[in-house]
Amino acid sequence: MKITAEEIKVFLKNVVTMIEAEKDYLCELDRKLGDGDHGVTMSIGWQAVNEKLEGDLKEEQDCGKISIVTGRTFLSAVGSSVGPLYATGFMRGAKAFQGKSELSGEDLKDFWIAFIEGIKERGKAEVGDKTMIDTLQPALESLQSNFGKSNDFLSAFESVVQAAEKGMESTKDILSKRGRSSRLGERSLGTIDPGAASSFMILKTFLTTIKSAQVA
Amino acid sequence: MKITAEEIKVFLKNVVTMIEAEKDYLCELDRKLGDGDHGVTMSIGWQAVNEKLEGDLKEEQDCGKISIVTGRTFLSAVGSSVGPLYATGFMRGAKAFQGKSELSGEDLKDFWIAFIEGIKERGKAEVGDKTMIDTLQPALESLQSNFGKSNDFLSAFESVVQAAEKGMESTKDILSKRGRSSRLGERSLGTIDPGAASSFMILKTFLTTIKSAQVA
Amino acid sequence: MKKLINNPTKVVEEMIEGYVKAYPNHVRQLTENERALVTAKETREGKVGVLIGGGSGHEPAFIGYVGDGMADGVAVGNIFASPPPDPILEATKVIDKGEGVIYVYGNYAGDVMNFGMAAELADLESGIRVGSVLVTDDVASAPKEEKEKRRGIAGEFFVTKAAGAAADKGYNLDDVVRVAQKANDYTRTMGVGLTPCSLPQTGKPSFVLAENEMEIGLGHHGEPGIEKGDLQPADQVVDRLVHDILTDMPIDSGEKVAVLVNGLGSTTNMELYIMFRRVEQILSEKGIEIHRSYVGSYSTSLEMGGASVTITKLDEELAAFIDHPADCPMYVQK
Amino acid sequence: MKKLINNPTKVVEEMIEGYVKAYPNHVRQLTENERALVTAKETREGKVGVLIGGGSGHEPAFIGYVGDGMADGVAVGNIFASPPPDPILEATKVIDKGEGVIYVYGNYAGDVMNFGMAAELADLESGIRVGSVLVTDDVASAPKEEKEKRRGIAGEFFVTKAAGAAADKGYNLDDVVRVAQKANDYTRTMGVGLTPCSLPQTGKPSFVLAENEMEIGLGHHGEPGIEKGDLQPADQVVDRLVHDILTDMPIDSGEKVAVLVNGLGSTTNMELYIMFRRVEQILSEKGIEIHRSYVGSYSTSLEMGGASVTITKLDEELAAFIDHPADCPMYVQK
Ligand SMILES: Nc1ncnc2c1ncn2[C@@H]1O[C@H](COP(=O)(O)OP(=O)(O)O)[C@@H](O)[C@H]1O
Ligand SMILES: Nc1ncnc2c1ncn2[C@@H]1O[C@H](COP(=O)(O)OP(=O)(O)O)[C@@H](O)[C@H]1O
Ligand SMILES: [Mg+2]
Ligand SMILES: [Mg+2]
Ligand SMILES: [Mg+2]
Ligand SMILES: [Mg+2]
Repeated sequence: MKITAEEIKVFLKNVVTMIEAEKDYLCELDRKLGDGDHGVTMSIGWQAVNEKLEGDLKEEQDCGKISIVTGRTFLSAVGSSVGPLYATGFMRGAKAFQGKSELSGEDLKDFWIAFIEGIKERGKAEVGDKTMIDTLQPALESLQSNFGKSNDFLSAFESVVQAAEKGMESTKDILSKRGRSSRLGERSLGTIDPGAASSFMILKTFLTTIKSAQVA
Repeated sequence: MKITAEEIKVFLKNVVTMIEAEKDYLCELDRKLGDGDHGVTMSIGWQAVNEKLEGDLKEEQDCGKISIVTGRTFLSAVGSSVGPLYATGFMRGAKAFQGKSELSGEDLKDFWIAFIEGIKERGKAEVGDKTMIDTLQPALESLQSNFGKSNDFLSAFESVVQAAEKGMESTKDILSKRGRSSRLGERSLGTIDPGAASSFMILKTFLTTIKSAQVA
Repeated sequence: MKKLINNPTKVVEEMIEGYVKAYPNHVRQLTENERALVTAKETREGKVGVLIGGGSGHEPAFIGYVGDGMADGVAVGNIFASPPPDPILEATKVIDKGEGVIYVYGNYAGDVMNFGMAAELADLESGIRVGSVLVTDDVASAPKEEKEKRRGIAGEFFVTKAAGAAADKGYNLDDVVRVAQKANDYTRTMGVGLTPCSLPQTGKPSFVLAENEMEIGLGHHGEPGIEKGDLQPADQVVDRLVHDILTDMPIDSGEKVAVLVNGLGSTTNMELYIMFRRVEQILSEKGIEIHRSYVGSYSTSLEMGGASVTITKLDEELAAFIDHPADCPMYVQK
Repeated sequence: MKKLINNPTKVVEEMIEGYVKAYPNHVRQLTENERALVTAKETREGKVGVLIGGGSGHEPAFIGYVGDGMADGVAVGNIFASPPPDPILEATKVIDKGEGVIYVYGNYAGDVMNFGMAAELADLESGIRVGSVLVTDDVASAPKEEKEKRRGIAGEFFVTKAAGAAADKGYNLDDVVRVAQKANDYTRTMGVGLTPCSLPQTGKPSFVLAENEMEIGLGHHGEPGIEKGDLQPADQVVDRLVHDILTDMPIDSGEKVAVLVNGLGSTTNMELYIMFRRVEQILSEKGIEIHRSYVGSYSTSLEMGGASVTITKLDEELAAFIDHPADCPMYVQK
């Protein structure tokens, strides 16, 4: 499989659209667990990315640059917890894309592994802390084992998204420990962690984007 | 007719009880026109008078002293607009009672005339300003003309209360001009002025008190 | 409405108790009357005393403005009710240093009568000269031809500041009165209300506005205003408020002003700064120079939502007094 | 909830614009980054820079505390969101006078990451030494054994004050960090929430409490607390808050403390004074000496209803720093 720079930009555009649609839901989750702003934060960040996509990045064909600019732009626009996390993801992932205008399955695998490892390093959260790591760590493990077996990125990523979804769902049963939602009580039980949800949605958007790129 | 110092104290006690019962209604009127505290203010003032009635005034037989203490106590407890107004009423009225433990119809008439004149002087409001003067001025005029004719205080005071009630009702149709409710708009139309209501209630309580004193 | 209080009938007593305990180096409660507070430090002989006061529920006004460069004493009424003459009189006696006392208070029927009675008594009983300046800054509360009937609201801060600074500089009573009167004559305020407050004793909202409504000219105690309408963007609201002020008191390009954007209680500083931003745009467009700005909750109406804009025209004398330092528990200026 | 704003996505920009226009003699916005403010007056060579910051919506924190004796710069995030590294870094570069910069901020995942990245960049790009003190005063946010996980709330005022005073007195970076860390170690806060706030962009209440409910330990951004229950009288609420503080950090009779009773936004000064009254009663009964008191809305959560009590233990060094004068737009102390 081959993914072009334009398709990466379509992916980012799709995230922009998806986040606008899910903004209220993400805020709702964060109101239950934290300070209620996760949807707002994601929206501000992705709108800023959108401006870049329509501006500086319009002609850009270097996938590495696209990913770096996405990370930097997101971070400068939002700060917050997810700013450094997602920004680190895109900036670390960029190494796998550097200088490339077309990406192989291997590149994509390397990108997502670096993306997730970067977030883990930045946030130092562990599985069970009720954060996006509960979505991303199973995704990482699934990617490593499935891509290794098949070398078929698309089918491997189908499993990744399934694992991510299971991980996201698992946060319902965990007490909050990190971020502005970290606290003592048990009231966090029953609600999905907002970052676990948004990171799942990003992975899922990537899957649907490359699927329709394949079809086209 | 003869009214004793004890009966004056019963009157004051009856005002205390009446105000507690009408407190919410008086606040409600003041919320529509002013700052919503008229019932609270009256209650604070009359509760303070009540303490005196159960304390310093318990054995007091000088109706003048009773009236002065009532006025001073009310004023010290509340301030507000009605503090100086009602206090001046009781303190000016006291002159008609000075040194007396039993009061004639003449004394009562002099008391109420001085009471109302005192309030007029203190507040400098005029009929039509949408204040208690709209209740008190017709009461004053009725008292002067009816007591003059009949020399029967009780029947004269029946007319006084009727005139007061009509005066009170008339405030519904007037725009606010004085006090914390003074303003431009027309929203004050349709609501009785709280001070016009409380002053009517005091006059009415006086009537029912002397009536039952007559019967007893 | 939920309140962190103990007993609705004791809120003023307990508030004063807490306040005095919090700032023992600044204020002192008089033994003669617990509703009278004066500066902890004795003021100097010959200084004109500055006395302020009014109903409670406007904190930091009025108790917060006792201190160097501002008031020497304050008389504290029940919520939204003028204090009676007693605490006014007792505070007057303590802060008089032989040169008389100025009363600065808002033009409300109750305050006029109670402060008026106290002034008479101060003269009769103790031979203390009292001058009075009634604050009438609320443009919405009466038309221009009846300016003397207007209510006093947030602008009282500037009138108190002018009086306090003049007294601190050693002006005599007539001059302190003249300065305070000038400050009042040069001051206009227009406000907007969004959400009601409730008296602790009734718990009932002081007025009702729909979820998208605002009311222009709403009084500082919830008195009805001059116009209800849909909530507008902050800039439009400010445009309206400033327009009404400048129509009532035209200010020429090149003139200096002090500005106060005041929150009524539950309006955030964020909103007040956003409002100030617009005030500044309008004034600088007109070439009016903002000499000093105050943004915050300087005079509240319990937890009411809303804000007001106050503009005071400054001549050289007033400008110096606005810049005069002050050291009060709730307001310090270097 | 009704707000006096123009555009929900522009509130922070417009707030900063208004704020800087209101206090041009105090603060200056950096051209390098509009979310970075520094003191208008250049600070002196060799002075350790003090940088604060965090999400917006807590005004007067944090922008209000830039000035003499407090912070030299502030980085301003979106509402309830840490600022990104850029404004932190730009402010750091401007306030560094060769002796390094201390970052004082609340212990939230976002702030830790963003300030952490900025500190790294300051070192890498400009060779500026950065020390960091994370404020962890909120007793309710984690058990004692995990104190380092606690959130920072109103007590940050005292930590900033200690750092600001130490830097002003010429302490070097290590000592400023030591003093600020000690202030944090000696500071505890417990809060109670009554009514929610809402983000301008969502308009939705941050939490839901019934008309007679309160929540102990509710976070400064509406994060769930540790206990919901019927609203209690103020004295009982304060008893609970102070009890939890003193259990967590025992204070001996004869020791000195500073106290802050902080309102979260729509809670009136009247209620705060009533609460302070009880704090004072409890402490003086235990023989604990209140060295200085602060009562007011020092760190808010938009228009949230509720309050917190902060107690900082003072040794001689900290007591002197609490008494140190300050001159910021929203906080002046003589
Ligand atoms: N240390 C961390 N590691 C990984 N994810 C984290 C960490 N801290 C917070 N998060 C994620 O960030 C999300 C919250 O993001 P957001 O609401 O935008 O920021 P904030 O918490 O600053 O308000 C959480 O739901 C969680 O998934
Ligand atoms: N100058 C005045 N003369 C006569 N009555 C007045 C005057 N000013 C106010 N009042 C009366 O006082 C009433 C309001 O009393 P209250 O609510 O207790 O005081 P406040 O207006 O200070 O809140 C008004 O309804 C009006 O009848
Ligand atoms: Mg959040
Ligand atoms: Mg009233
Ligand atoms: Mg009143
Ligand atoms: Mg946040």
